[in-house]
Amino acid sequence: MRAIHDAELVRARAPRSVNSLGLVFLAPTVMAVGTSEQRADIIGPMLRNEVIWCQGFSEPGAGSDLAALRTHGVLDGDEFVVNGQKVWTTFASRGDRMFTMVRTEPGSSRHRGLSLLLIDMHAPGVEVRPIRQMSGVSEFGEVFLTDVRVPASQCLGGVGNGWATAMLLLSFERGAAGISQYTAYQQAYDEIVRVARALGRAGDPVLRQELARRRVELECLRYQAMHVLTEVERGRDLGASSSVTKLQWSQAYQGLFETFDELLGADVALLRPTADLDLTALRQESFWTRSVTIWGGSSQVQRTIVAERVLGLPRGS
Amino acid sequence: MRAIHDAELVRARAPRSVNSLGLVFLAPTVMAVGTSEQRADIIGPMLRNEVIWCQGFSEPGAGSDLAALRTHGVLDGDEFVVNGQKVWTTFASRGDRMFTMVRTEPGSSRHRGLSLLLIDMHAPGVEVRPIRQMSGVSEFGEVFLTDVRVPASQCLGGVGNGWATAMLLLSFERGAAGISQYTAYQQAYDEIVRVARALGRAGDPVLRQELARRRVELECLRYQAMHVLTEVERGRDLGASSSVTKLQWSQAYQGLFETFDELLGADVALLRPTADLDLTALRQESFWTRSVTIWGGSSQVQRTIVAERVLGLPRGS
Amino acid sequence: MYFALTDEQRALAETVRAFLADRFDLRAVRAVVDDEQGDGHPADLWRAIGEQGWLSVCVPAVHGGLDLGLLDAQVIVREFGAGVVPGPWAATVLAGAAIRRDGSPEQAAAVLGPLGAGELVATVALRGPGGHLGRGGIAVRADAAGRLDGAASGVEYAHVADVIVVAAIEPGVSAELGVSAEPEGPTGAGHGDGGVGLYLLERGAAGVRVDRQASIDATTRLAAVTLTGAPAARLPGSDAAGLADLLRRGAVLAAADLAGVARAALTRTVAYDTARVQFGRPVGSFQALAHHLADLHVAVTMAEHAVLYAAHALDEGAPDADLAVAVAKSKANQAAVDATAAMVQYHGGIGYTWEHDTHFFYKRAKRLAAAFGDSRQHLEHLARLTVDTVE
Amino acid sequence: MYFALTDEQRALAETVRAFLADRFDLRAVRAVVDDEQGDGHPADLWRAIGEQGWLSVCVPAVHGGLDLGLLDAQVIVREFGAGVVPGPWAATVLAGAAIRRDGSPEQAAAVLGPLGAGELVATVALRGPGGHLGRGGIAVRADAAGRLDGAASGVEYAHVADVIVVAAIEPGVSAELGVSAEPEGPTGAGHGDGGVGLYLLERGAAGVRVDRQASIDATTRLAAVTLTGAPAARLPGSDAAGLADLLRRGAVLAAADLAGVARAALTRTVAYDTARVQFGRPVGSFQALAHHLADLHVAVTMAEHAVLYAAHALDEGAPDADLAVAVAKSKANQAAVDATAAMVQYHGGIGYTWEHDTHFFYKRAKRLAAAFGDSRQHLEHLARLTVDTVE
Repeated sequence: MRAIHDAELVRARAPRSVNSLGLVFLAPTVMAVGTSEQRADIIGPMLRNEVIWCQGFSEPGAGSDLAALRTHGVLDGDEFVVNGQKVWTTFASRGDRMFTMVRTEPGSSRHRGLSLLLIDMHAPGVEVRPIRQMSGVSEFGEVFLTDVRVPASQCLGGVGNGWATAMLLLSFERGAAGISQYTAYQQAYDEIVRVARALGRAGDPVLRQELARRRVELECLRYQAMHVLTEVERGRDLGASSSVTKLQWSQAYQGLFETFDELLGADVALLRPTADLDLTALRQESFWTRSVTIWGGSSQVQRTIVAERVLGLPRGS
Repeated sequence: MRAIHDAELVRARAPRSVNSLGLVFLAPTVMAVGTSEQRADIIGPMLRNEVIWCQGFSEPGAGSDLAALRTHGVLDGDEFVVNGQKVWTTFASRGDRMFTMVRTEPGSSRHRGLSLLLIDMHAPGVEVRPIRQMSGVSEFGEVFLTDVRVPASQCLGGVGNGWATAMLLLSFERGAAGISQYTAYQQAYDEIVRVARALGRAGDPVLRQELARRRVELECLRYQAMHVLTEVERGRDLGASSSVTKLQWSQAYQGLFETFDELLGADVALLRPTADLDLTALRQESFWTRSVTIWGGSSQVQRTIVAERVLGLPRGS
Repeated sequence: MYFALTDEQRALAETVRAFLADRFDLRAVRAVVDDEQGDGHPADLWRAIGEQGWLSVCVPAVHGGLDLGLLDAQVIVREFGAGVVPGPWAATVLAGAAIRRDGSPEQAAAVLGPLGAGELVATVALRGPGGHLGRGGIAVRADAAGRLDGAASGVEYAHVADVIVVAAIEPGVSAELGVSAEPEGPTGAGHGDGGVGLYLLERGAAGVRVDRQASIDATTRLAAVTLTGAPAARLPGSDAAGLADLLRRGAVLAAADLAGVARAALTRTVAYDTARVQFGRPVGSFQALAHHLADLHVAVTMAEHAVLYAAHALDEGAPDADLAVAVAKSKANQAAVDATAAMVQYHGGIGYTWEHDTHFFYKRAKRLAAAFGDSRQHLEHLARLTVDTVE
Repeated sequence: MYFALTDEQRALAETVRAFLADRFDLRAVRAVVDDEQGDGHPADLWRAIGEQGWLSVCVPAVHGGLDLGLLDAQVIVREFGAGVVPGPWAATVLAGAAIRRDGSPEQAAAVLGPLGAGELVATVALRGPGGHLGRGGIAVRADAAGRLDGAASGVEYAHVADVIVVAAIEPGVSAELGVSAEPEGPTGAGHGDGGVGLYLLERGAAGVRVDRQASIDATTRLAAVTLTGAPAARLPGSDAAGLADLLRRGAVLAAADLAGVARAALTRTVAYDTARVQFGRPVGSFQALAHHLADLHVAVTMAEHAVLYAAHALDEGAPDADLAVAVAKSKANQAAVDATAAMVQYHGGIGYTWEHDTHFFYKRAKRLAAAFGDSRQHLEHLARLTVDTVE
């Protein structure tokens, strides 16, 4: 094993850019399968934050089942005419462009006949309605598409090849995102320890075991992130190891906030349990952790991927 | 709710009779569906321990899947000629008679064409081989049946009706067994607490939480046993609630011994960690708890029963 | 040997359930939750509950009550939990129980009649800011004249209560106030007699300040009470054992509410996932989900049993009542937190939105799991009752 | 940035795996296990391991060793874990590490050469009967002349060891002996310097009694050592930090063995349930089982990563080495205990028999999870390193 001296880099705060979706998922996909025009068109403005990207994969009733998408586009000249509806579109109300899956072969089913289209959110026929989360915050939105005209040049990875392109894109989401996830986790961990101390509970042996257990998962997430980066550097196919990252991160991150609730004890319901302790931000993050095991392929979907593709277990019928 | 003053009865030590299998499962089944000859023939000698009963349901390759049984009996005059093999036969080497499932309609499949036969273990063609468990103890056996002749009168609950009879019998196993299970659990709990004290660890706050958690499950098992007895008294069909008892008992009982291992700390491997502490018996019970989630319908099978029959979830394909 | 509700109790449960379905369903709950500035105390509902007699269930007959026990009270509160119903029902019943047990005949006559008729809202204030339940967490002091100084936090519906039963440290005891780092048994008999008293306080009295507190669970509103020489009347029979009794009753009612929340969360999830299709099949037919829900059914069933037994044991003064309360509360905590978390997970994306009802259940479970003793406290108390008593 | 084994290390793993498959498979393990009276130390295997050079992996080149690090040692021991291989390999390597770090040049010259060549079996005796690891659990005292009195328990292969490295409390320190109720960090730097020393003891010396101890895990034999004025030679460089270093190395080797056990348990379960049919389908196609195995794959993978990093961190003297060791041991404990329990469960009835190999894995995991610090100890140590250091 070569040295791991770059660990400091891992510990540095990951950029919380408004364009993080574009930077982390879309940019490497464009570099991998985009045309040279697309690279020129997309990467620069994204890096300069001139164009904010949002993601539109889920549809009502489809959830984690990407193959069940019903939004469709019909080629009319050199434009697709797109109709349908997306939900859980992150940053929908702030986005300039959206990468999204559309069924471009009429009558196709499941994985076939899908294309990944890049849609201008300011185009006629695009309507956005924000979705309020259980935390009270609105970060997602619904997007309604009515006869939206999308130039055929705005298809990424080839018409009808959307499934493969989406899998590539999602592997970046599930894999390389490990480092920024690690950073957010560590910041939350430290905050939670400070709360325990403020409430005089950092010395409770039972809570200390729980906090230590969460820390173990955090460190393991760091090792997994380093492992994934090593594999990327070696040019290996990440494949299902991104599902391992997603499971490790989402379950551990959610678990950390279960410990948070436990250490609050009688005060778990109060946003300000004592005069000098404001838990509003941690509480919102806590609600947010209930969603991380749902979006981007639920934990159930990830486990199926690991069972079938990594362990090679026979497929369930 | 009428009073629960009989709780003392629950706390009394349940009889650890060598014939407990017969008393708990077979006797009520015979009373429910046996002929008057069978009642006279079976109950008295069982109560006097003149005849020891053993149970032969599992077969190699069938495991929890009772419907996949292959031992078969062909009617020849007024006798069945039985051939096949049983495993996990409790008390096989000490048994005088065995209640067992046999396929009595040639060519039948799954649940159909099965009969519950009562077989004389001393009859020609019956051969027993003990199975050694991971604890080193032999409590089960394999039973090989070669042209064993069983009088047709020794069929309980009707020829071809074995599935229904077995389900009735298993409901007694899964349900009414709660009280003796509770007693065994409580005795183990107290023993384990004494070990913790002997090792100076009964004051450790973390272990105390774990022990308390196990105690919660123990008390809940007691309530469940009282609930089941009430239902029986009211003449209600226990149905799938016996699966609830089995899950609660087996998972909690196994968990108790996981706490046992934790509190032993560095000494977990030693049968005599200090001069005056002999853990041999507890250790054997601890290995035994690994089997309770497997036999009598594994936890996986019980969960499927609860999901489909109690919660009414759609059947998986 | 019987372990089941009576026919009357089952009929009562049916009545409450039907009443709520008809008069206060989830849309009504949502209206209360979304009215953030409102007091969270729907007056029509309160009047109707009073008319039904459900507030007088534990009030003695001499004061016009039904004179039933905690076993009957838990039947009602379990349905309120299943319907995530807002309002000071449990708080009022608890205050009534304290006055019934430890109040003078005059106090009982003045409060219990109106309380049972729904003409009066009451609540209990038993711990200070940041404090655990139990004596160590009390941050109010009484002087010899019955004047109260200090603070209480997380008091249910203090802002609409007419009277508040306040736990206070009494003169001559040097118990330390403030945050208690070491958990203590929330329902234990206390450390000997004396030193703690319960006081009947009118919200409108001088020296009483009530400030609403922001909480995650908008189905039940909380407030802080600050006392500066506030005049109050001691409940003459009160002592550490009285406080312990009150905490035990509170724990059983909270556990019953949790059992209702948990069962409703499970039932609604089963219904949703029986209908919802993904990957070409009903989601509920996927075995991993089905098995998890089966395990939750076992846990919720155990919580239901445990609540039943604990209420019965308190009513009967059974020797294992203290143990039974700790079992009921810790099991109900776990079952409700797990079942409501599964409810969010297995509703998929929709389960995470404000527009769907899942979060009412999830948040109510979180609040109640910490109310009247969290699992940390109840389990340590249980260890004292079981681990330390094995011979 | 790299986080992976080198090509050489991967080749070493392959070599060990092929060697074991060829020369010491599960039938050979079973023969050792079933020979209850035997010493559990297959001499042919030991000779062959010595010939391969795998005992000299951490021995300095000047004594004829390969002079590699813990990262290479964990490659080997992980394969031994995967094969549930019997023998004093880890014990011998650990004793060598102590002598290398703290021994005099003469001690090193006398022991390390033969040790690396497989001509000598060594072990370490670091805790008393019923005691935790760490200073509080030591039940041996040394006098100024280096004579040892007291007892050590659970010593791997003391009955076949030629030399034993013994931890002893030294004169002038009033540390209490015997059972330590409070867990302490098993790999912490200790409470200041001095007071603890490591001693090189010959098993054949006067005043040394070795009694075999019955253990659940017959793949690794344990013994008690009773010392009555036994003459021993102090490792001159040894102190509390030396003991802590030894405990850390022991924890990493145990964690590596556990990672091997866990991966083998998972792989064998997948293979078995891919072939086994119940209810008309391969058992492995049932989603509840498949998802559980998927979760175990995640846990085992994390344990593998953590062992890798901890070994690397100790080799490099990284600032987070102490943290990394605690992470690796507690994660490996959990992964191995869970994976081997699942192995028993998902083999069905056969998995519970003596005739099947599952119990070798289950029992080895149980023993190792408690060796060199159980999770209770490592997690509390971790809390000291993380919870207590947040600013």
